[in-house]
This record gives sequence, C-alpha cells and structure tokens, in this order.
Amino acid sequence: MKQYWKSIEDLVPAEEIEQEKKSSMVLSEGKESSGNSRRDFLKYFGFGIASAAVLAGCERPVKKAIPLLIQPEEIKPGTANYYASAFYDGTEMVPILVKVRDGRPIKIEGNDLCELTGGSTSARIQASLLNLYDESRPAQPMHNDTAITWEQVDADMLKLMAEWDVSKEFVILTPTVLSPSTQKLIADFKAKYSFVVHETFDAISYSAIREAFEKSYGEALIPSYRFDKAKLVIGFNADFLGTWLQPVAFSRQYAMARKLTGGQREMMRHLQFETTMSLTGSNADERVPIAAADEAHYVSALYAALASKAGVSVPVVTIPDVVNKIAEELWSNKGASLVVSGTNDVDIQSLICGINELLQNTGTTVVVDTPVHLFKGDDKAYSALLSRMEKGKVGAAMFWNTNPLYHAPMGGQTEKALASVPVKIAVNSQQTETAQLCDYSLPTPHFLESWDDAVLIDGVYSLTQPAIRPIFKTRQAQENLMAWAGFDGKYYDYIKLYWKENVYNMSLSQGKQFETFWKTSLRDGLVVDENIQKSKVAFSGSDFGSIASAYSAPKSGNELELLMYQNVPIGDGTLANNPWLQELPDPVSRICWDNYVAVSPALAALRGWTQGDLLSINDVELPVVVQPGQARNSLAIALGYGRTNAGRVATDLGKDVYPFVAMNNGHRQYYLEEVKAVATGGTYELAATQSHHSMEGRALVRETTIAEYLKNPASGNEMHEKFNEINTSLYSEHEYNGHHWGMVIDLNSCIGCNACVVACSAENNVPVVGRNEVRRSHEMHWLRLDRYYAGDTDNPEVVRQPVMCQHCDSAPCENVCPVAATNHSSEGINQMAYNRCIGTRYCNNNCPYKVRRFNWYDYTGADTIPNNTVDPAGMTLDLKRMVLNPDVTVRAKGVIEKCSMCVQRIQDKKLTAKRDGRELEDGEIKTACQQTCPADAITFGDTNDPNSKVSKLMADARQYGLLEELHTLPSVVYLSKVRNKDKNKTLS
Amino acid sequence: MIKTLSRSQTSGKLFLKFFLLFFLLFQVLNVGAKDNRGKKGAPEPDLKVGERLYYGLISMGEEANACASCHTYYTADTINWNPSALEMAVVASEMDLATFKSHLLEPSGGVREKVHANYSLSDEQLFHLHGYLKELAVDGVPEKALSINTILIFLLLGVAMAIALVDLFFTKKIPYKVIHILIILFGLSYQGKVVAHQMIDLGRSHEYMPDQPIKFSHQVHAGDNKIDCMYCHSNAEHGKSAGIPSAGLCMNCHMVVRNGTNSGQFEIAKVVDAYENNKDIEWVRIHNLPDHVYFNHSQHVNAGQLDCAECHGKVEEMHILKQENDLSMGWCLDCHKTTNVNFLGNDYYKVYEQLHKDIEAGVRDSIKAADIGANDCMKCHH
Amino acid sequence: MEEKTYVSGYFPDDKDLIVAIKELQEKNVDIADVRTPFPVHGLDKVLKYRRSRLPRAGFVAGVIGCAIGFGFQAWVFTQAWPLNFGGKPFMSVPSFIPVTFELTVLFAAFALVFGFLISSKLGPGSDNIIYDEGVTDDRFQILLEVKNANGDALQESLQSVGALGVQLHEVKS
Amino acid sequence: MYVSPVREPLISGEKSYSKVTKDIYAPMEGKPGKLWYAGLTAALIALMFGGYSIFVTVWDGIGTWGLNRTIGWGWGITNFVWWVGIGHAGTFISAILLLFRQKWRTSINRSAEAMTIIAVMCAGLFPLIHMGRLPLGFFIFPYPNTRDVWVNFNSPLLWDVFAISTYLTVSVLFWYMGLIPDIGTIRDKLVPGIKKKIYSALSFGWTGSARHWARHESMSLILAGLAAPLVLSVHTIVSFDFATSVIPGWHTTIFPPYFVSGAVFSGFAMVLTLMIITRKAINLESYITKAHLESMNKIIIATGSIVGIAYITELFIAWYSGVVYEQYAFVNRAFGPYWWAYWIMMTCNVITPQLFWFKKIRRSFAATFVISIFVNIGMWFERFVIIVTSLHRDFLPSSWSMYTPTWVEVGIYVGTFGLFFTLFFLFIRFFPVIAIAEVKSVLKTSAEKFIKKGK
Repeated sequence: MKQYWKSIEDLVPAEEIEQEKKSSMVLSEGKESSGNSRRDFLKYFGFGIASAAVLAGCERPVKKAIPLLIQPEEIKPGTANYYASAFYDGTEMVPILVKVRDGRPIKIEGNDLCELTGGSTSARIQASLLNLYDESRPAQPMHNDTAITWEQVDADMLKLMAEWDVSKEFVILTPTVLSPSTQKLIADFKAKYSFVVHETFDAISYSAIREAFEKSYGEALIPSYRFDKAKLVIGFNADFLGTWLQPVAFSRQYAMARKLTGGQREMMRHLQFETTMSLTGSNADERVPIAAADEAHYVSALYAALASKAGVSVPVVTIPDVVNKIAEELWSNKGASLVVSGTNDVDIQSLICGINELLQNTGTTVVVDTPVHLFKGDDKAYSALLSRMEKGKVGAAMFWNTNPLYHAPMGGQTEKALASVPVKIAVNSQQTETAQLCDYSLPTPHFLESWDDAVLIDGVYSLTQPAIRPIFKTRQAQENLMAWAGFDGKYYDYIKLYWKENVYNMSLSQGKQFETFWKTSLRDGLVVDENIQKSKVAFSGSDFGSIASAYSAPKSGNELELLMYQNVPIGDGTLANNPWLQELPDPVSRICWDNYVAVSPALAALRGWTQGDLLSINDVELPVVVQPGQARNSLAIALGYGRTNAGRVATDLGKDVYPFVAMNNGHRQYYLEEVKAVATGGTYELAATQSHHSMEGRALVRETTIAEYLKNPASGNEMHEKFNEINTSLYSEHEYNGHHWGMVIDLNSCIGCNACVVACSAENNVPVVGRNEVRRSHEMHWLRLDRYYAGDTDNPEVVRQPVMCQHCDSAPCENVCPVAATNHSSEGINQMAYNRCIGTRYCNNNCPYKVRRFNWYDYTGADTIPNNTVDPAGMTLDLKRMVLNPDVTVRAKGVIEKCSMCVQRIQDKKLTAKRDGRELEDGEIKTACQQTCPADAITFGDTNDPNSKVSKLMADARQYGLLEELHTLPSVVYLSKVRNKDKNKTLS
Repeated sequence: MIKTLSRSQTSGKLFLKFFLLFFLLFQVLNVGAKDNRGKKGAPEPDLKVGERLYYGLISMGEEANACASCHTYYTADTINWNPSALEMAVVASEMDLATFKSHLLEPSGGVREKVHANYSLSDEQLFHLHGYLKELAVDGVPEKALSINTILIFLLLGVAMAIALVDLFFTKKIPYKVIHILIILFGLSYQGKVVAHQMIDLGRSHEYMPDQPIKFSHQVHAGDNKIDCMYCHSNAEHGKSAGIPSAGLCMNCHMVVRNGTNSGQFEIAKVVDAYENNKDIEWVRIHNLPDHVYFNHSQHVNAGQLDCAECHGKVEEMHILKQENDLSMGWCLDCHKTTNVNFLGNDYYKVYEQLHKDIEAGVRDSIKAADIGANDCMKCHH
Repeated sequence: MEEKTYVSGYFPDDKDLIVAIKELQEKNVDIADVRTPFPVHGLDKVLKYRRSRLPRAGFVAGVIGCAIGFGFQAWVFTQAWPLNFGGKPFMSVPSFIPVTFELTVLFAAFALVFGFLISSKLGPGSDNIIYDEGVTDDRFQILLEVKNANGDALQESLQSVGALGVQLHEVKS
Repeated sequence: MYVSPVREPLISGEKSYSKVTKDIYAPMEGKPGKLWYAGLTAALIALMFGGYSIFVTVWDGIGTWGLNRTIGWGWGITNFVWWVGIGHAGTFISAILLLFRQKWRTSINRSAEAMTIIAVMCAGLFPLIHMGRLPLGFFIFPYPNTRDVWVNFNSPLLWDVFAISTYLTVSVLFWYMGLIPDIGTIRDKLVPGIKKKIYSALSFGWTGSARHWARHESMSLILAGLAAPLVLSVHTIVSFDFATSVIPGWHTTIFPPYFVSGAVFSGFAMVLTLMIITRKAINLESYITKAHLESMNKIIIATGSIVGIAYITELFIAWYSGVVYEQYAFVNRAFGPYWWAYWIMMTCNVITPQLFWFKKIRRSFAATFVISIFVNIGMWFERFVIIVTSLHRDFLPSSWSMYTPTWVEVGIYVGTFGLFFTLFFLFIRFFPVIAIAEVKSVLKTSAEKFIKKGK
C-alpha cells in the first residue's frame, strides 16, 4: 500500500523505529546497512516526530508519533532553521545558508552577508544539496573492496607511516585548498612526516593565468576581476557568466553594471569573441565567432592596435577590421574596461595582461592586490608528479577529493603513473574513477556534513559547518590526517584553535571575547577583516610585442578543430551524479542528459549533418547539434560527461572528452587543432526541451537598443500602450482586498544561468523525469528559460525569457477546469489544488504560456498503484526523498502542477508578520527563483502596495505582459531587453 | 450527559465482550488441539490451559476475578487503569516461575494485594499460565475481530432486492407489487446510506480513540491538575504542529510525582524508564490530516487566538483522548466562514484598506476569516 | 377477485377496422379497446379519445428542470462558495446556459417517458393480457367488454361488421 | 395521405403486414450464422485489446500515450469527438426527420439510433480514460460532499458531462420507447419459454392498444421536439471545448454550426457504411432501398458542403483577422508538419461528397459504401487537425512540439471499435433492426406493392 508523506512525521517505517529503539543516540559503528545509519541523524538532529504508516488492508493507517526524549530549545518540529556555511567544490567558493527542517537540510540559499555574491547562488550550488542524499556515495571505509572500520584504517596507516621508506614520497593530492586551517594541518602533518608532499590539482586548469601574471607581475596570482566597474567588457572564449572562475560573483557584477532600473541610465557594453555559443556569448551585445586556433591572433591584433594608440612598440600583426573598431572603443573607455580570456594559454593570458595594462585597467577592473585564492593547481607540477610516480618515487598517494584519472588522463600517462604507486588512498565524498584504482577508499562526508573554513580573498573568512550528522560512515579527510599524525581532538577543535590564534583579534571582534566572536562568526558564516594587509603587486612587464608577433596571421584553415568546454549544468563533471543537474537543460542548446558535438550551421549544411546524426570524432561517437553562432570549422563538446564510475545517475551518460585534453606549453589545453569527424550513419535522439528556436516574429521578448531607449524608454515596447487601449472586457475586474502578488522579470538583467530552475525544483519538489521522458517532452520544470535566436544563423542574436506560471487575473486555465481544481485566490494567485485535480489536462491545453506540467507517470512514488514508478534517477528512494520540502505536496501521477509563486513562502512570512502583529514588509517574501538569482532579475511583491519595489517596476516604460494582447492580465510582468549597441558601433 | 454516554458504551462493550468470549472459547479449543503435542521429556506448558485460566474459564478460587477482566487485551472505549494483558505478559515473561508465583499470589501493597488475595492456583496451573503469558509476550495480542454486521446486512439486502426484481419480472410469486417496490426502495435507501457513510468516512477518523503505549490521561493532567495546554504543547504557539512533549518535559513533574491518581506506579514508571534508558515512546497520533493538507497550529492558536477546545473538544474531560471533530474540509470552511478575525487588534491587517474603510463606514461590523482569503485553496493545499 | 369477460375479433386491414368501429358505434356498442400492430391514423379521433396530457407534463417538468438547473448553479457560484474563475463574475449567466438547457431537456424527457409508461400502465413486470398474438403482427383487434351477460350479442355484432376469429375471453383481474 | 406520384417506392417487392414482420424477424430466428459468430469474435478480440490498453493507461499513467507538455489531448479526444459526431445521426434521423415527416427514416431510424447509443457510449469512454486520475473521476459530478466543493460550471468539459449524459439518456429513452411495440411483436412470435418471458418483460407489457398508441405518438412527437435541439446542442457544446479556449485554431465562433453539420455528416456516413453491410447480411434489401440511399446521400452533400464552407471561412477569417497567431495556425495546418492530415481531411470531406451530385453515384450502393468510409476517415482527420495541429504550435514557439500516438492509444481506439461492433452484433441479433410498426404504418403509401392479406 501507499505511504506518502508530506511532513517529516510520516517518514520512517515502524520496523526501522523498532530497530532504532535498541540503538543508542550515537552512530553505532557495527551496523552494515546504510539505511540504518541514515535513521540516526534523524533522531540526533531534532527529529521531532516520526510516524509510521502501517496499513492493514484498507484500514486507516496507524500513525506513530515519537517525540524527542530531550528537546533542544532551538529545534522546533516543523520549523526550519538556517545555518550559515560555505560551498566549495574545487571551483567557486560561495557563502551559503542551509535550510534545515526537522533535521534534514532541504534547501541552500546564498548568504546575503556576502558582498561578492549578494546572497545569490548558481544552479550547481543549488543542486549540490542533492549530492548529500546520493545513495551511491561511498558509504564506509573500504580496503580492496572489503569493508573495514576506521580503527583498522588508522592502524594500517600508522603502520604504513611507521615503516615508511624515507626515500619515497607520500603524496597528498588536493584541489586548491582555500581553508587556512587545512593548510596549517597539512603543514603540521608534513612537519610530523617529512616525506609527505602536498600537491594541488584542479579539475579544470587555470594555471596559464597564474603563469602569465607571474611573468608580468612577478607573482603567480589570479586577480579579483570587477565587471561591475567596467563600461566595456571584451571576452575571448571566457564563459565568465557560466563557468569561468567565479561565475556567481561575475554574473552579479555583470548584471548590476547593465541594469537600467532605479534611475541607472548607463549600461556596460559587452563584446564577445568565441568559438562556440556560450552562455556569456549569448548575452553579449555583439559577438564575433572565431576559431579557437585564431584566438591568439585576435588577442595579438588587439594588443597591437592598442599599442599603437598607447604609443608603445607595435608588433607586426595584421589587424582585422573588427579589432580596430574594438580597440577604438576600448581606448575611449580606458581605465573602465576589461578584457578577459578563458583559454589556458600563457601567450594569450600574457597578452591579456598587457592589454589590460595598456588600458590602465589594473587597479580598477583587474585588482591584483586582492587576488583570489582559487585554482592554484599548477599543471607543470602535476606533470612532474606523474613522472615521479612513474619512476617509483611515490610510495603512497592520497587523492583527496581529486579525480586525476578522469580530469587529466593525459593520454594514459596518469593511469600508468598511478599503477606504479604501491599504496593509493581515495578520500572522496563522491564516487570517482580514480577511487576505482585505489587500495583504500576512505569516504569523506558531504560538505553539508563537514566542518571547514575558507579564505577566498585575504581578509574574507568563511566557515563551513555541518547541517546534519554524517549519513554514512564517513570521516573528514582532515581528521584522517589528525588521527595518523596523532593530533588530539576533532577537526572542529583544530579550526577553532586556528581561528583563535590567527583570525581573532580585538578590532575584528569589536572587543568581544573569542567565544562570542566564534559564535557570531558561525552564525554569520563569514567574517571580513578590512584591515588586513594587502599584498603589493606591481606590473613588471613582459615582452608582449614578441609574443604578439608570433601570431601575426590567423591560423585556422579548412580542417576541423575541436573545443572542449564546460557547460553550465555539469561544469567539470565533479557533481555529475546529480539528477537535478542532469535534468537541467543547457542554457544555450536546451539539451539535457547528454553531451553532443556542436557544429556550425554552415558546416552542417555542407556535410549534410542534422541534429542527432552520430559523428565519430577521433573515435568518440556523439550526436550532432547544429549550433547557430558557432565558428565555421569548429566543433565543440562539453566536458564532464562519460563518467565511468560516478554513481547511478551519471555513469555512462554522454562521452568523456577529457582524454583529448593534452599539455601544451606546460598547461592543459582544452582544444584540439585538428580532428577528424565522420558521420557513422547512425542517429541518436537527444533530450531537447526546446525544438523551435525562432520567435516567428512574435513580440514575445521585446527589445531595443540603448540609444533608442535613451530617446524613448518605451521603445521596442510601443505595442504595450496600444494593447492597453484596445483591451476591454465585458466583465468588471475582481477586487483584490489586501495583497495582490506580482512579479517583475527584467529581461535586461536575466543572463539565463538557470540557477532559478534548480532552486525552484528544490523548493517545490519538482520531479526528475529522466532522459527518455525529456525526449518525449515530459519535463516537469515549473520554470523554464526560453531561448530564441534572431537574425543570421552564423552569428545570431540571442534572447532569453524565463517563463513560469503568469498568474493571470483572467486566466484561461481556470475557466476550463471542470472540477474547480484551479482558480484564483483572493491574493491574485492562480492556485492549483493538486488533490482536487483529476487530470483532464484541459487547463494545460488552454494555457497560452504552456507552463502547466502534467504528471505523466508516477515519478514520485506518491501513486496508489504499486510498482509503476518511472524513476530513472532514484528520486523515489527513501534517502533521496529526504530532500523533499515538507511544506509542498508531493504530486501524484495524473495531476497537473505548476508554479505557485512559492505560496508556502508567502504563507510563512505572512504568518510571521501576523504573529508579530506587524505589517508585512516589502521584500520580506522572496520566491525561490528570486532568492537565488545572481542577476537580481526577478522581483516579487505586493502590487497593491504602491510603494513596493514591484509596483515601482511595473510603472517602468519597459514593462509588458507576455501575450498581453490576449488580455489574460498576467501578474508576471517583463521588462524589455536593451542591447548596448547602435548603428555607429556595430562591429560587422 | 457524559455519564449516559459512557453507560450506553458500556452496554455495547458488554455485548462485545460476550461475543468475544464466545468467539475466543471456540478459538481456544482449536488452538489447544494444535499446541498440545509437546515433546516428550521436558514438561511443556499447556497453552490452552494457560489461556483458559487467563480468561477465567477455569476457576482460580472463590470470588477470584479472571485475569482478563482487569488486565484487558485492549484499553480503548473505557479506561482501565490496570496494566494491559500484553504489558503483564512482558513483565511475566522476564520472571522465573517462582517470582511469578510470588508476584501473583502474594503481591505487596495497594489494590493489588486486595484483588489478588483470593487466588488459589496449583503450581501446575501457574506453570501453564506463565507459559501462556510468555507466549503472549512474543506473539502479541490477537487482532480485534472486525464487525461484519453492516456488510452482512448490505449483502443480504442486495440478495433480497435481486429476488424481488426477479419475482417482479419473471416468477411473479408475490401478488402485490407494492411488496417488491418496498423491498427495493428500502434496500436501495439503506445501501445508499451505508455507501454514503462509508464514503464520507473514507480517510476520516472521527472519534478515533486508539490505545496509547502509556495510559496518559488528559483528564488527570489538564482537568484535575489544570496544567495549561501550552505547557506541554508549547510548539502550537509558534510551529506547524502542536508537538508531543518530550519525555524530558514529563520528567519536570514526574521527577517527584511517581504515584498516579488512578494508575499507581505502573504507568509513570514507563515514562521514567524511557527517560532514563533512552527509549522512545511511540505515541499513536490521533489527529491526522491527509498529506496534501497544510495545517499550521500557530496560525490558529497564536495569530487566530483560537481556544484549543474549539477543535479538540473538552480534552480535560477525556481519560482516553479521542478525535472530537471529523476534521473534514467542510468543517474547516464552515469555521472560517463564521469566525471573526482580530482585525483591528493586529497591525498585519492594515493591508486590507478597503475592509477597514468598510468597518469605519459601518458597511461591515466584523471581518470573517473567509473574507480575507482563509478559504483560498492554496492556503492549505500547497 | 373480479372476473371480466371480453369478446374479441380482428380485421386484416386498418381500413376495415375503422369502418367496423364506425358501424359498431352506430349500433351503440361500447368498444373496450382496439389493438393494432401500428398506430392507425385517425383511430383516436374515431374512438373520440381526448388529447393526451403528456405534453403538459413534459412542459411542467421542463420548467422545473430549468429552474433547478439555473438555480443550483447560481446558488453554488454565489452562495455556497463563490470562487473566482478566470476573472469572471461569480454570477456568470452565459456559463450557466448549457447545463440549464440540458437539465430542462432531461427532466422533460423523463416526465414524458414515465408519464407515458405510468398512464398506460406499462413497464417491466406489467402483465397485460394479450388476447391475440397476431395483434402485433397484422391483426387489428376490437375488444368488447361483456356486461350483463350480453356476450353472444356482442359476438354477433362483431361478426356482423366483418370481424374474423371472434372469441370470448374470461379474465381475472 | 397525399403522396406525390413521382416519389419512388421506399419498400420494394410485394409486402403485406405479416410479410414485414416475418422479414424483419427472420435474422433473429434460429441459430446465428457463422459470419455473425466470426464478426462477434473479432469484435470481442478488439474489445479485449482495448481493455488491456485501458488497463495499461490507468496502471502506468497517461504517459503511455504520446501526449506531452504542449499537446495535452491527442487521439483520445479526437476519437471522443469523432464518436460523438457519429452518434448524431440516429437521433437526427429519428427526431428531426420525424418532425419533418420524412417517411424514409422508418427503415433506418432503429438501427441508426442503436448506432447512436453505442457510438455515444464509445465516445463517453474517452473523457473518462483520458483523465489522469480516473478513480477520482466522480469529482466531476456536483454531488454533495463533506468538502463543500462543487464543480466549475464555467468549464465546457463540465457542460460536456451534462450534454453527453443527457443526450445518452434521452437517446436511450427515445430508442427504447420506439422499441417497445417491436419487442412486443417479437414476444408474440416466440414460443412460450424463458426467452419469451424475457422479451415479455422487455416489452413492458405492450398490447398495441389504441390508447397506448395515441399516447405513444404524442410522447414520441414531443420527445422528438426535445431531442432535435438536444442533438444540435451536444455537438455545439463539444465544440465549446475548443471554441471557448484561447488557442489559435480553436478559438473560433463558427465552431457550433460547423461541428454540428460535421457530426451529422459523419453520422450519416457511418449509418450508410453499416446499413449497406447490414441489408446485405440479413437480407433487408427490400426495406433499405436506393430511395433511402439517395435521401441519405443528399443530406451528406448538404452537410459536407457546409463543412467545406466552414473550412474556407476559417481560412478567410484567420487571414482577415490580422492576428499573427491565427494566421500562423492555419498556414501551419496546411503546410506545417501535419500537412498530410489537413489534406486528407480536405480531400475526404470536401471533395469526395461532391461526387454525390451525380445521380448514378448517389444511387450506387458500392460507390456510397466507399465514399462513406472516406467521409469517416476525413472526419476523423478533421478532429485530429483541429486538436493536434492547433495545439502543437500555439503561442510560444519555445514550447512547440510534435505528437505521435503510441500503441496504447491506437489500442484503445481499436477497442472502441470492438465495443461498437460487439454491441451492434448483439443488437442485430436480439432486436429488430428495422422499426416494424413504423414500416407498417407507411407500408400502404410507400411500398412498391401492398398485399392486403399476406397469408
């Protein structure tokens, strides 16, 4: 019989409770099954009421309610607590808040105390929550496939250390360590064992930037980029809004610099040179497709063009017309421009340094004296490590959240090197390819179960604290080191001590004692020390001229080249075993669950390829996607797929192209200059969520240019006035006493990063349907980002539009539901009572926005009929169901669902105000999509309140309703897009 | 009022007991036949005899009550402060025969001493009884027999109607068609009533009154001792669920109070045991809403300033807690339509400008919950 | 129990029947019933049956159905639980027309059919006596009730107007 | 009654009242033929396949159908509208033609009405099984409940519930009241036994009394008067499902008349298909004659032409409206990915019936049979075009998608054919296919040669 639950009370079956009665509050080591240990944390962490449904025939279920024996004061059943923490997966570091409800972390929000991110997150950060409940995480320490205890591990290691041959190295391979405590711990560990060597390895290499800065500034650093200070940004294959360096922070800066609300009249201009259409490129005001092989030439040309303006020695480089124009523009924005490149090539990065220096951007948009501590991995050091391994100089290697076998196979060299290391230890929270070759697997907890700290920029400290007790028998890697070195205490104590000794000072704590300071720091999640000493870095120069003259002419010919890029959902592939991310469509191609070969329309037409044709690219078979805007002879494939050991979801999804990544000039190079592409004759059906890419001349996304906008703010949106005039109704409109909720989406701010989509899925228990269902257009996302191309297919303009339920005041869907399951609330919300819905799908047919989603199958296990789930990603497993938001009904098979404007959040905040006996404040209620948006593109509020932010935005001249000519009176309103270009500045 | 109610319930209970006894007698005979074939050698307790003793079918002495009359199988309907059969069995199974005997025949203290005084049991009988209790402790209490009367009547009426129909059209044995029609009309209306009631009760648990692991009496706590509801269910003020107090909270009083008004030490000892030995107490939830309903106590108790009794009834008069209202959607809606909102006393409601004007103008004299959207679907279904 | 006696005779054609009836009426013979295989045009006028009241019953029922249909919808939308559907007013009369119409027709149809069955005492289990099974085939039968033991006279008069198979039937009712 | 001498006889051959009874009773006598068994078996197999498909739908979910986020209705509702349309002929023939005193209806009205009822039953199946939560389908009825929730009387789907159930009820009443005298005839033909008892009960004790006939006639006339607007209302309301929506291609004011004429068009075609087979199979050639054929085909030309005009009007209005969405929707119908469906519809519905202008064709059983099947195919595609082609590309191009049915949907459609023919085979076996009494009443005026005494 069915057992579905909405609140935590119903979660745990009686048998388990029975077993649990016998176990103590502490996790017992002896238990084998992960299911049992899962229960423990529930009890420990304020598991308020557990109840069991025991159904006998059709009798009423007996529900058990088990209170805590001793109830901690801060934990109230059914009330969520927020804990400040920090997300860091080896790429970006973002301070977060973890929403914990009845002992379960159920949502991640950005920490709005952080200036850099302003409380926003990305799709991957939102989704990382689900990795916590990943059933394929390594669950306990293993030695050669046999389970062992942590005591045995420690005994083995102590023996190993005691009997160590000092001529050999014990290598600890980590991603860039942001944690000062961990750095100190490793140093201490090295001090204890002299043979220990710590190496840094990043999944994606940025080592060329560091080397370029070392050459030009004398220090290997990555500066703080300030997109918000720039008036003109030129990107060369840098997907800084999607994947490059710090996308959340950059997206925020980018959007702030381009906003036209709140009286801002100026807008940053962004031009992008790139090979394939990236998220960033699709947002650019103008975009130039270039072959990856020609990037160095274009950068050199730009350097040369600027050098001639700056009056320094001009290298001999043929300067394309477009570069001259850009140089002109850049020159006029001297000191307020920014040029970046995403290519891991020292020459290019050096020239970029030179260009920014010529433009006097250093100090304003390129801040070198507050470098970010990300991506410290050095590819040269990695190569050296591999050769040391091969030579047998490494006695043991510990792969601490690193997966070099997957991320840098180096043509088999890595595998060979690993084979010659006698003892290999995998220390991961996720399954990895490298771990398969390891003798020991010592799983670490998920970051939501861990203690840690981090310093992203000197003086900005963050803390990571556990929001849940470890679900599996895991132990933090730091505690491994402490145990093996014989240090006392837990890692928590170590961090605290470090903070006491190194972070804490009187001015920072405003005269408070350390314990108080520690508690406030934990509460806030981050501490900023303004008075920290900044490093002094000065430009020392480099011979840019001779670098540039090496690329005097374009290189690309008629051969096909291949670019490997990170896409927005999957990134480097570390978090690949995540159903939310796999189901998230790529913001550009809107394809999910696979990678593919992007080819240019011209090439596709020439070779007769169409979407889905299988190509063999140097023996890797992948389907074709015709990507408008792609450079003509370039192919592009996303990294992060083709995992062979990642867990249930990601294993064998797509194809792995990391093997194509080779060292060039001592840095990993993410493109191949020449590849063979042959159609195999086979086809493959991709899971695409959008199959039609043109707006068909309909005024869906309305846009204008900045010049036009400044003349007439309503330009491009003239029809709004006209529709308002002609739209009349037979009926008088309903009155909305009190609130009328509304939303404004600024299309000019939205960059299409899709973070909102995952946030919405997490908040609203949106089911994951899997590849096959997406192929059949059965995806369930409540919120989608429509993407349309306009103009020339070789270099189209791209527009995006987030579309969710528009909550129309005269909603076509409401009229047609025969059972009144959907109607209008007294607060203007188009409400949907799932339990009343009988699934005629009439509302969906009659919705002009097609935002209603039907539960085609039993995706959630909430159906009455047994054994009929369609659950390719294991989302109905008890463990993964813990991520469900107890305040939102889990929808059964056969009902329609859709965006509710996060009504549970509205209700919650209203109730808080009522209980406090005060008026609800504007901005107090935030929808999940709004809260996570790095671009602040979404504003939610009460349109009945003339002073609310949303009301003010609705008075903007750019305001219009989607399909407003239908007179559906949507409560969601869009602000038209403005492009920063005009005829005088057009590049081509 | 309450007395008459309980009396009628008692008589119903009496009937049920007779029925049960009869039924069990039959069962006992059967069970005995099966379980009698013990191994030779080591003496095996005769479970049949043990069970008969427990039910008092074999005399245990003059004026000696059957075990089952005090230590009942089920506690619901009327409160019985004595330990239940299962609890007795668990205690007994942990004793050896001698201790069992001394506990049974020579108890010390209180009511037990008086009641148990008249028992005279042979050692053999004790052995059987002990054996039965041990078995019971393992197997648990047999399931309650379901009432089949309604189903039977329903089916019989169906047959009668079918016969009437056949006779009406074909056999024509009964000369007066009125009889056919009456049978069919009565049958249809009765069946309709049964079906309607069953459908209404589907997923409902009006008057639900399950056994609890501890015979906790709200009458004793909230009634006699006038403990405020919010003392134990403090979460109702600020949370979604009212919460069940932790054993730790119980111990605030029961550190001292170890002797119950009605139950002696036995029931309170369970709380103490749970608290001291880290055991969970598995209360049975009484007020259950379907999963698709969101209900927030603090909305009603704190913001709405409702009295607990409006939904939960006179809990202070209930030894065994039962569900007072059917918690149906119609019940919720009706209350929302008639309950006044503290409109002028809470600043939150300032947002309803028009309604405030209406009140000032005298167009309205009060604002009901439904007037400000309490009956919107998504207030409870999200 | 009462006993009745009837005399029956049949004609092979409807025209013969009507002629015969008229002749019998001239002879002042009361015709108890006429049974025909199909509705003979003009027979009801010859037999001087008054117009059926069924249409009136149908009309009244239709009016009731209409009122119930409209009234119920209006009550649900304005009194029971006024819900805002797509911004329409609660009392959205055009929306009520289809259901009102259907209920009108349904009520009227039921009234007509049941009115017909009840007034004709037809229905499942109805045990009307069939005097001649040919009546539903090709015989046009006249039934005369025997009162005051005039059976023979009636038989004769029937035969005299050309009826075939004249018979006497004793019926218990 | 005056009969135009030019009118050709409706009933051929020498007939007496008794001969009529005998002829029509003949197929019910004795054991059914092998063909009947074979047909019934085939129908039952199709029905079982349909039943299995429905089981799969309910068990696994509507996901087993080819529908998706954009196209919420596909074959299911196409079939629903198609069957409802077919279900229009019977009541149209018996009600409207009765009011117009068309004598030729007497030979075909009985089986046409039966067909109507069965078709409406088949149609009624689809709105039920296309629900995502069939077990909760009772929510659609406004019954008093403890939730205090009623239904949404604004919803055309709810109007459908009332329209279809009223139509089915009234059609059944009308059909059965007409059947009573004929069941009486059968009853009197049978030798005493259980079968006779059953027919006796089914005949409601019919005696053929002149009083009863008088009331019967009065009732039939009023019922016909009620059924006539009802027939028109049913497809009007079905068309409201589309016409009241906002989807381009659906939101069309001409839908009611267009749907009703389309329904009569397809219903007549289906009646013809069935009658042409039936008259051959059970030797009713002399009752269903070329005269009937011609009259029916004339109505087909009329309704088919109305449908054709409606198609053209739609196109014109789409262009004339100046609304981009409307214009695109119609261009997409003709030249989009589902162009073939549109042109099948156009060919079968607009061009083929025009062949009936030729007297030879409209009096040919073979030609009529072929064309009637074409019309039915065309009318199925009309609904497919309206539903799927309009939905698959509506307002936002981002959501456009394609629809392909799965075997489950096809299976259910096949299953409704199974149901249809199972019931139809049972009908022709156990009930008179032609209204005996009504034929007798027009025998004198419409038969080729009337024999006063058959025996």
